[in-house]
Amino acid sequence: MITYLEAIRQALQEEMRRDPNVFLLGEDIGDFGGAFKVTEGLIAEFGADRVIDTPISEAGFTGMAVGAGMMGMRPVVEFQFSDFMSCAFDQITNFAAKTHYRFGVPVPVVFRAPTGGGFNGGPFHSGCLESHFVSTAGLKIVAPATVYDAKGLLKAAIRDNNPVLYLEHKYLYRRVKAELNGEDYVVPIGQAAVRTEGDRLTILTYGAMLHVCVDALKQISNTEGAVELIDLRTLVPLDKETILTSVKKTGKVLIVHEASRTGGFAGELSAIIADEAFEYLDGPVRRVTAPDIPVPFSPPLEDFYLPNADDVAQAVRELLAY
Amino acid sequence: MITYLEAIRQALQEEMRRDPNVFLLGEDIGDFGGAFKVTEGLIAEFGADRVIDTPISEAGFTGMAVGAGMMGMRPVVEFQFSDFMSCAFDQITNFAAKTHYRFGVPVPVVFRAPTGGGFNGGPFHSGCLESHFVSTAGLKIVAPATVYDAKGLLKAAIRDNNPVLYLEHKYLYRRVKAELNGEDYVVPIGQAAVRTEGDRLTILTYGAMLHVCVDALKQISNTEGAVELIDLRTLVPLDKETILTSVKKTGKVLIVHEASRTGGFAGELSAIIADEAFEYLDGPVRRVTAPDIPVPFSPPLEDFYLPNADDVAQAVRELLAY
Amino acid sequence: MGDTSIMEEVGSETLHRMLYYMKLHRFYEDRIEIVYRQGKLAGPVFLGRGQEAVGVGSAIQLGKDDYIFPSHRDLGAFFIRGMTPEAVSLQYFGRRDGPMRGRDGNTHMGDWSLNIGLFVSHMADTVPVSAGVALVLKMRKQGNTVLCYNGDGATSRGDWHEGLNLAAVMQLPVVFFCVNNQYAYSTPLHKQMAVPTVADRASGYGMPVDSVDGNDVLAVYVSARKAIQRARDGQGPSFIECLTYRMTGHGSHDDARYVPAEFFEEGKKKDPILRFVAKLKAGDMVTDGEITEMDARIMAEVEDAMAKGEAGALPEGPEALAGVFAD
Amino acid sequence: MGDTSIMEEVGSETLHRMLYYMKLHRFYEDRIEIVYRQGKLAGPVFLGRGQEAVGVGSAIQLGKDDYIFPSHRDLGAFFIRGMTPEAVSLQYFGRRDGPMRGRDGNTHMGDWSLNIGLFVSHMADTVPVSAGVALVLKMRKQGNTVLCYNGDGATSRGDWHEGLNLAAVMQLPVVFFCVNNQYAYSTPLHKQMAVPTVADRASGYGMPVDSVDGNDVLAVYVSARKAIQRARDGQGPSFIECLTYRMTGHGSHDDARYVPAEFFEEGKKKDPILRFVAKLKAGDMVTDGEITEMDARIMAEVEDAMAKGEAGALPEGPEALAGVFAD
Ligand SMILES: Cc1ncc(C[n+]2csc(CCOP(=O)(O)OP(=O)(O)O)c2C)c(N)n1
Ligand SMILES: Cc1ncc(C[n+]2csc(CCOP(=O)(O)OP(=O)(O)O)c2C)c(N)n1
Ligand SMILES: [Mg+2]
Ligand SMILES: [Mg+2]
Repeated sequence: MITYLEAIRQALQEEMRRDPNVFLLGEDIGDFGGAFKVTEGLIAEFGADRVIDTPISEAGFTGMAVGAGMMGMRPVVEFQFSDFMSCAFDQITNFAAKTHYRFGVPVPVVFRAPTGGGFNGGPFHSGCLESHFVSTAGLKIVAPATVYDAKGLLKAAIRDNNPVLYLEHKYLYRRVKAELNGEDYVVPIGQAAVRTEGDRLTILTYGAMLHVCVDALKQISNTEGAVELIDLRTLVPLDKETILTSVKKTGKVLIVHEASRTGGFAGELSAIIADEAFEYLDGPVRRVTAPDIPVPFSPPLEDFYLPNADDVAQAVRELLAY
Repeated sequence: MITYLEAIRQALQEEMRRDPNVFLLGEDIGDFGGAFKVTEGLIAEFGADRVIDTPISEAGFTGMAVGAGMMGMRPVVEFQFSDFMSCAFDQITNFAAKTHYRFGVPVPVVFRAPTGGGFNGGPFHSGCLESHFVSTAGLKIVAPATVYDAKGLLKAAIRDNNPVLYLEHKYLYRRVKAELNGEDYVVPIGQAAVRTEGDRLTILTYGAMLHVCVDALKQISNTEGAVELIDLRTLVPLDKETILTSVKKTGKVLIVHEASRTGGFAGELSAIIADEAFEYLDGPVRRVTAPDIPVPFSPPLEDFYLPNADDVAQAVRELLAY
Repeated sequence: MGDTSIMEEVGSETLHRMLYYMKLHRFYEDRIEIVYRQGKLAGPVFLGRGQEAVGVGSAIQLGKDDYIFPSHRDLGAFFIRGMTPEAVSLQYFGRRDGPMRGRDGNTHMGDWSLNIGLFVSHMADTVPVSAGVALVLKMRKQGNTVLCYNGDGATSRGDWHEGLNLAAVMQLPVVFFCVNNQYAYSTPLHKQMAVPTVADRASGYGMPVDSVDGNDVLAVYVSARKAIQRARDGQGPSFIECLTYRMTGHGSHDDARYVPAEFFEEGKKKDPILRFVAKLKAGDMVTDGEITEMDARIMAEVEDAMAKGEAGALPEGPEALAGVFAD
Repeated sequence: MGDTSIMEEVGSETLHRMLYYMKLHRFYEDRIEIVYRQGKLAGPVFLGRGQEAVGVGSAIQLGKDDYIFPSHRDLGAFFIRGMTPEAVSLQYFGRRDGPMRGRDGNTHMGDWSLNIGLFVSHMADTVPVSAGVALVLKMRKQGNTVLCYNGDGATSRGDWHEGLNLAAVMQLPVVFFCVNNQYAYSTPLHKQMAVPTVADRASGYGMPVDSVDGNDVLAVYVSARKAIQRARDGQGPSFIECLTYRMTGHGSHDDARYVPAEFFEEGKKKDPILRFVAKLKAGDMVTDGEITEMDARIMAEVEDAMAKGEAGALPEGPEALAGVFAD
């Protein structure tokens, strides 16, 4: 059994072995192995030329990764916390994302963004920054929820010829485990996974919230086969087909994400559904999300902030009863 | 008759006269009067201490404005183009927006963001950056479409005790004109305006697209009293009441914005409507937006990119016929 | 200037206060680390152990209407400005009545009623913000100043550059300190920059730059005094690098095994508190009895603060919703 | 080193090429400005008039596998790398077959097949990106280099700081040029920084810094040669400030009335092309006949380029949709 975190490390290691163009860049990722120890041991195998410690210069090393990517390398950038991507916002949205469109030159860079709350990290270490980035044309965004996907999506991201924002959820690092037989596989970017099938309600979610949804469904009795739980896995480009097929079948939708509500990705999902599946809807499109506040530190506040299984179960019950 | 641009200048001038705490900060805003000449003449009246030219340091002068705001001043920051806010993304989202929540100290700063396309400015001078910012708790966002609102919303923004992102649309600067009798008024933040009343379709829009919608409606005959055209004016905090009241009356919604589609503000509007007005909907919630690409430079490309009256008229016709 | 003459100028009352705050800083952190290890705290702990001279030697000179923006390791400076040990404990324990009301943790705090600016995680973000505060002080011709502290690591960030430059070009009354503890998390100085000192890096902005032994509180005091005076006199910003030793991991979760043993040995030899005590004694500025008494008093204060911090009420979940916007 | 001996070293063929590219830069821009004033261009025009020596004196020395990231005023460097005047015109006219296929305008262009990096509006963004390119050159031990050009204004941005520092700490083969034309849009140097030269500002990074007369193409050549050699030899980055004069408004829409007349007079006196011609003549490196011939040839090339640019096909609207993502 390996953890989600180990799956990320495995993907890095295997891709670095497979392709000499893959290298890592970030703060404290070398001998120290990174703030979360994701890159532990990699410098021993690949050397300091391929596991590069940087100063605290998010804009700078992001720009460097873009330049290296244009040269045909496949840099994987580790942000120590996804929150610090805000310091590289310009380089990500203007240089990384727009270069292929303007210039025709691929920028195959992966941005590893340790995401999300649940460990009392407070307002600057717990963010779900995808809300700020989904509108960036040219940037792919993936968000693995399982050990299998953590590995397979990272491999796909590394092999992709575009900048990919890889949202690895810190809460899952050591909390989810699975058997991986060491095989080399990718989880294709742009494909959602139907985790449980059902015909009365579709839940759309991603990242750590998948597990919250699974817990929620356990709370609800007598709903065998009612709920179709879809793990989006990729936010951009979105697997609209899987979503719409499900919604057309069930007629009801609940969207669950950890990011705060206003301007969150649920909006985009809702808009697609309210347009393209309108005729199939049998109930309101509901959202369970964090409220519109920064992520607070103190345990009771953060517990209140984070969407939990009760919130989801409650919404599921309401929608099923609708 | 004064222009939209002059209305902005009037608001600055009147507020600077009224309140010695108001001052301006930005690139080339002093003797030069700003890239668009919005601040022309203000340095002559208020001096270089209140109309401060800065180096090219968006993060730096944004941070300075935050510090000054914490001291009880009311700085108004001019970004030369809204696109360059991306360089100050961290200071805006983390320092300006989160300080009151964490610390209880108001940060009354206005960020003037010359927004939008329509003049062949290309990918870095034509952006609608609100999509990146709507998810930022603690940041208000306003987007005037008329001369009257340009003045009244800027005054409201300056007097507001929070950071306010003021999206002034460059395309409107010299294209819309109106009589203002020099009176001192504010347009309250958080109130939408119903521009035309109707009972069969609600259009939600803001900024330059209001005028595109008006043009579109002129194209369509025999629809007197059919379309309710709502100018949101404020994106955050949103006037949900006006929106929902209208949608509940009309049962159909078209959302029009210039920003590209995925992750745009239409998503948030759609989500609210598909949840809270679901039972009243008689048709799909449609979006007319720019496509998911950077803003291209060449005239035929940009023309194609920007939503126009034909696009809107077409969508209106379809929805009315639905 | 010799230590003796400095000490005479400073005077025994201030010297005692300096010693008191350095010790309070040290003792408080020793204690909070234990509390952390007991598993009583939800979040991490960042210590300034070994770095106490920097915040204390500088902030001690401020008047009521001056401002500070401390880094995450300048607890002594918080205390000097009037934040109580109890308040800090309430903060660490995430209590409702802490300075951030549980909304933020550890040294991510401030108290504007005490003119203590708030710390944002993103390194160096306080640099331009401090410049903005200084701009207002300049506008108001108050003759006041802002002290802004950042680590060596923070100086690699763009905001540091932009902030220093803005302060210089606008001649603002602010003093920028680099608390150069020679590490940014696990990254030693030579992997952060290609110059031997942060002072070298700061020399390109057009403000006076000084580099002092940050473990010598009197050296910090003297350098800061000059810079503060310049600021008060309208002569613009200054930069002071204080070379010091982080005698701990990055946070209390970090065993710092990447730090060579010699580093800790050297830091220990240069312990700022021991050195200061030795100087005070050499100058007959303090007696053993006074020290014993001071230690006991601080111990009691710290114990009391921990107890009160722990006893404080947690906020209730829904309180989280209030106050995103100011009225 | 005296001009004569430099010219001998460089040799007449290269000297003639330098003159040719400086003139091509100048003539092209004189012409495109007219086209702009005729209302034929959709977007703005940014000129490097008076600054031709910087890009030409440096880029002329590059080999095929070296890279450049020019600023928006370094048109001569684009030409040297092989971008044709026709391609530039197609770009200005927003044509489908221009280097950016109409997706971006004016000097916001590049051509990776010619190792010309692309310009992003956000000032200084190319600084870390160039460092990234240099990192790969270093990894590949190619002995190649990157020349990265930015204005004085760009040096106030955080990305400039971060990029320079990263290049220095990683010892990357890149040469950073500051095309110091003493203005950022309307803002003169002294309102941008509190030091007299950008070289002062660049001195804090641990790389060699030089400051040259940017209107003297031989001075630029010599300084760049040294820096390029260092880069090729694995000795890391360098910084070169080239002091020059922007003999135009910020863009062709700007009448630059904020620039004092003396500035333009001085810039005129120091015109880099006239000075170079004088030197070449003094050294018997060029004849009047050769110059007349060269001018005529360039005029014809420019005319041809304008005609072809204008004649090029515009893209069709829906073409805008393709290529957001690479396959
Ligand atoms: C922009 C940014 N990137 C990364 C981090 C994570 N981080 C927190 S503290 C730290 C090291 C800071 O080093 P330094 O500035 O020297 O301060 P010190 O901790 O040594 O006092 C890092 C990398 C951060 N807070 N901000
Ligand atoms: C981050 C950013 N802010 C503002 C601008 C708008 N702008 C374009 S060019 C320019 C002046 C640039 O000055 P400098 O770097 O000296 O280059 P020059 O134009 O003088 O060659 C400004 C402010 C920009 N492009 N990028
Ligand atoms: Mg440090
Ligand atoms: Mg310039």
